Amino acid sequence: MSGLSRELIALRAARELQSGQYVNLGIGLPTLVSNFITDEMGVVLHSENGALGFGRIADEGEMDIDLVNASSQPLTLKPGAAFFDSATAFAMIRSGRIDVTVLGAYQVSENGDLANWMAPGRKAGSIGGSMDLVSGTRRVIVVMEHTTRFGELKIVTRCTCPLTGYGVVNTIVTNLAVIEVTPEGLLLREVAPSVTAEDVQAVTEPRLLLADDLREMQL
Amino acid sequence: MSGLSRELIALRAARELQSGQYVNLGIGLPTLVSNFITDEMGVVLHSENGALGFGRIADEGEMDIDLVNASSQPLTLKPGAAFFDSATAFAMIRSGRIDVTVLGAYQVSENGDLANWMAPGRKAGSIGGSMDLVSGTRRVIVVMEHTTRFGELKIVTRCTCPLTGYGVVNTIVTNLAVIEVTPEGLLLREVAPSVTAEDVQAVTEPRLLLADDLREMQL
Amino acid sequence: MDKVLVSPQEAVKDIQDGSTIMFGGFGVAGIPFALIKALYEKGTKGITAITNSPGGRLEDFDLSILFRKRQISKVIASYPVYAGKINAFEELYQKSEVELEVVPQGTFAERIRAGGAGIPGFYTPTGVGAVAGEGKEKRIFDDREYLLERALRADFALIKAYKADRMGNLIYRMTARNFNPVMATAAAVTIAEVDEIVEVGELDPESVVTPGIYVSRIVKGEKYDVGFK
Amino acid sequence: MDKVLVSPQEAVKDIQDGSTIMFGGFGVAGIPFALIKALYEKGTKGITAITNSPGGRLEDFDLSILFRKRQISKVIASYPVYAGKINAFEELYQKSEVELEVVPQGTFAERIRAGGAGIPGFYTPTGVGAVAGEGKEKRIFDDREYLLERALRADFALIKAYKADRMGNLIYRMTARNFNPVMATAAAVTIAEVDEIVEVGELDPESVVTPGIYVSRIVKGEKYDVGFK
Repeated sequence: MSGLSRELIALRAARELQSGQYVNLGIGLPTLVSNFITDEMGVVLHSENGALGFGRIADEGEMDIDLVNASSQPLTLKPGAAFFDSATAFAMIRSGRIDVTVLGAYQVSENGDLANWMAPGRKAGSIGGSMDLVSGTRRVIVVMEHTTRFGELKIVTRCTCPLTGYGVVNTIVTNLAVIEVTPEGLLLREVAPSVTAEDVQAVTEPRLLLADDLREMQL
Repeated sequence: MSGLSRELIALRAARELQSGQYVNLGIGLPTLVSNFITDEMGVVLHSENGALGFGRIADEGEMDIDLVNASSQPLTLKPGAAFFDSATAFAMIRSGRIDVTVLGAYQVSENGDLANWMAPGRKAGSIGGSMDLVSGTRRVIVVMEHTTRFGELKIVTRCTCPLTGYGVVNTIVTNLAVIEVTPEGLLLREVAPSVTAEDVQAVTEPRLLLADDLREMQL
Repeated sequence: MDKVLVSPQEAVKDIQDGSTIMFGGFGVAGIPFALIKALYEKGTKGITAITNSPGGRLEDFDLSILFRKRQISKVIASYPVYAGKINAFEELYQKSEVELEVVPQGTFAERIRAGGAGIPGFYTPTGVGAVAGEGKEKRIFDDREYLLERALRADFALIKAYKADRMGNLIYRMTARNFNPVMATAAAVTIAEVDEIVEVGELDPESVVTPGIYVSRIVKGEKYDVGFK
Repeated sequence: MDKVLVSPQEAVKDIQDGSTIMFGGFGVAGIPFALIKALYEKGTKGITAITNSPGGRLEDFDLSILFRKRQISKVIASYPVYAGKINAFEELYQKSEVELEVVPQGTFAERIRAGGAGIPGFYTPTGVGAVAGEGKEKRIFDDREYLLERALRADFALIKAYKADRMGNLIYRMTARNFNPVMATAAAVTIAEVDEIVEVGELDPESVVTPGIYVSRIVKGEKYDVGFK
C-alpha cells in the first residue's frame, strides 16, 4: 500500500487551486506542484525569494542561476511576471495577499497544528518562510507522504516536533488520502486508488471522520 | 537694512554644501538653493516625493507635471537620478542617509528649536516632511528672512508657534546673517554686506555671541 | 486574469457612503483625476480620505471637487493647507464641517506601508517632543525615545499609474510615483487609473513597481489639461 | 562622486575582527562570491553574520569557506541547515563553535528593512504560538496577538547586484535580487559586487532598485563557474 507517487500527490494538490488565485509553494515536494499548473488554470505562483508569475521547473538547457525558487531549483517564467525583494515578498504574505500555500510537513495534528521546520532529533532547524506563510495565508494545504520512510505516523493527535503554527492547516494531501481539518476533527474526503478508509486510519493516529461523499481520488 | 535678496540667501546656503553630500531642500525658499548647485559640487539632491539627483527648477519649455519637487515646482534631472516611492523617500530620511536639509521657518529659538509647520493664528497647518527631516538628518540649515514682513522677530528666546523639533537646527542663514547654534548659544559668524553685528542683534531676541572670526559674507 | 474595466464609473460603482479611501498623488503629480471625477458624479458621502495633500493646486480636478460637494467628512493627511491660499478643504475645516488628523509625512507613508505589509504598529523617532507626539505612547530603545504609530488601511485605494498590463502589474512616471505604490498595497480594493494599458508580457518583470497581486481593477484615464504651469 | 574600487580586496580591507556583516543571497542566487573570497583571504575573525542561508549549496564559494576557516562566531539566519546534508555551518554548530539565532524569514527580512528605515521595532503576527515567539514581548491590537521584533543593522553589508553606475545606483537580475536591496539599506558601509559597471546616466532612473545613496563601495566581481545544475 504505497499509494500515489510524489508526482501524483503534487498533481492532486494542484487540483485544489482555482482561477485567479495567488499561490505559494513551499520547499521540497510542494515545488513539484508547479509542474501541474497549466496556463488555463489562471493561477499565479509566488516565491518568497522575490518572484510572482513563475512556471514549471526549468529543463537542463534553460537553467539560469539567477532564476530559482526558494529550494534553489531553476525556474521558468510566465508572461506577466514581476521581481521584487525579500521584504516585499513577505509583505505580500503577512498582509493576506496569498490565497493558498502548499507546504511540506514533519507532523500535522488533529486540530491542524503544523510542525515542519525542526526535524526530530536534529539540533538546528530552518524556519524559512513557513511561519510567515501559515500566519498570513488564507488556506494552507500540506502535501507529504502519509508516514515517514521508517513507518512513523505523521498525522498525530499532538505534534511532538516544535510547531510552525497552531491550528493553521486546512487540507492534507498524502500518497494515501485527502483529509480536511474541520472543527469536529479530521475529515477523510478521498482515498487513493486501491486504498481503503481502514488502510488510511491504520497509519493515522487520530480518529478519522468519514465524509458523506467519501470517494476515490480522480487523477 | 534689507540685506540679501531671496536668491542670495539661497546662494549663501548652497555654499554650506560639500562634495559627496545628499541634501534635501524644503518647501519655499529652500527650493531656490537648487539653482546654485553646480555639477562640480558633487551634491545629490533628494526630494521627499521620491527622487534623488534632480537639478535646477525647470524653465517654461521643459515643464512636465510628472516631474516636480515637494513644492510642486517643475524640476530638471541630472544623470544618475533615481525614482522611488514616498515610503522609501522617508526611509532614507529617518535612517540618517540625508546629510543636510535646508528648511524654512516661522521661528527658531536660542537652543535650536524649530517651528515651521503651523503659521501663527491659523487653525490648520501642514507638517509635510519637516518633522522627519529634523529628526533624521545630520545637519539642519534654516534659510529665512530675519524677521516677518511685519517686522516681528523670528529668531527668539523661545518659540511660541507649535514645534517641529526641539534643539534640531544647526545653522541659520538669513538676509542679514549666518548664525550657528552652539551649546553656548547663538554664534554670529557672518553678516551681510553693509550690515553690522548691532543691526543683526537689534532684530534678534536672544543675545548673540560674536565669532572670533566674524566676517562679511562672501557671495 | 483580466482586471481591466471599461470606465471609471464602473470602477467606483460599489464605493458606499462611509468608506475609507486612500487617494494617491502629491501636490500636482500622480493624482487619479478620472476616478475622483467618477466618485464626484456617483456622489458617495461620508468619506474618510487618506491622502498626502487634499487638493487645492488643481482645484477643478483634484479632491477639491469632493470637498465642495461635501462628500468628505474626515481627512488624514500630511500637507492639508498651503501658504497664502485657502483650499476647499480648509474652507470646510474653518467651519468645522470636516475633521482633520495631520500626520508627519514620513510617518504617514510608513503607516500606509505597514498597513500593506501586515504590520499593525511600529516605532518611529519622528514627532518626539513635537505636537505630533502628544498623546502618543512613547518607548525608549537604546537610549532614544520613539513613538508608537499604528498602521493605516482603507476599503479602497484610488491610485494613478503610468502603464498597466491586464494582470495589474504597474509602472509609474517620475515623481508621479509618490504615494501610489504604498497605497496600492494597503486597501481591500485597489483601483488603478493609468495612461496606457498593455498586454500581459509587455512590461519588463525587473521594472514592475507594483506587482499585479495588489491591483483589483484597472481603468484608462483621459488625458486632462489641468493647466499646470 | 565615483564609488568604484579596483578590487574586492581593497573593498574589504577595513573590515575588522568582531564586525557584524550582512551577506546578501538566497540559496544559490545573488551571493557576493568575490567579496566572500576577499574576506576569506583577509582572515577577519569573530564575525556576526546576518544572512538568510549561511551557505552549503555552493560550498567552495559561499559562506561555507568562512565557517571552515572559523571566521564566523555567530549567525542570525532564517534557513541555516538543509535536509539530507550537513553544511559547514552545522558542523561547527554541532560542536558549539558557533552561535545561532534562527528567525522566520519574513521577520528576518522585515527586521533588516526596519534597520534601514529608521524604525527601531515593530509588531508582527508571525511566530505567535510557535517557538519563534518564545520569550518575546507580546501585544494585542484589534483582538489579534503580535510579537515585538527589533531592527537589525550591521557594520557592513556585502551584497551582489547585476549592474552599478559609478554613483552606486544598482539593478539586479531576477531572483538574485532577494535580500540584497534591503541589506543595502541597513549597514553603515554597503559594498556592492556587480557583474558590470556602467557610466552615470546609463541606468534608467525608473528602474533603479537600490539608489546610490545606500551604496558606499562598488567592485566588479569575476565570473564564477560554481557548477550550478
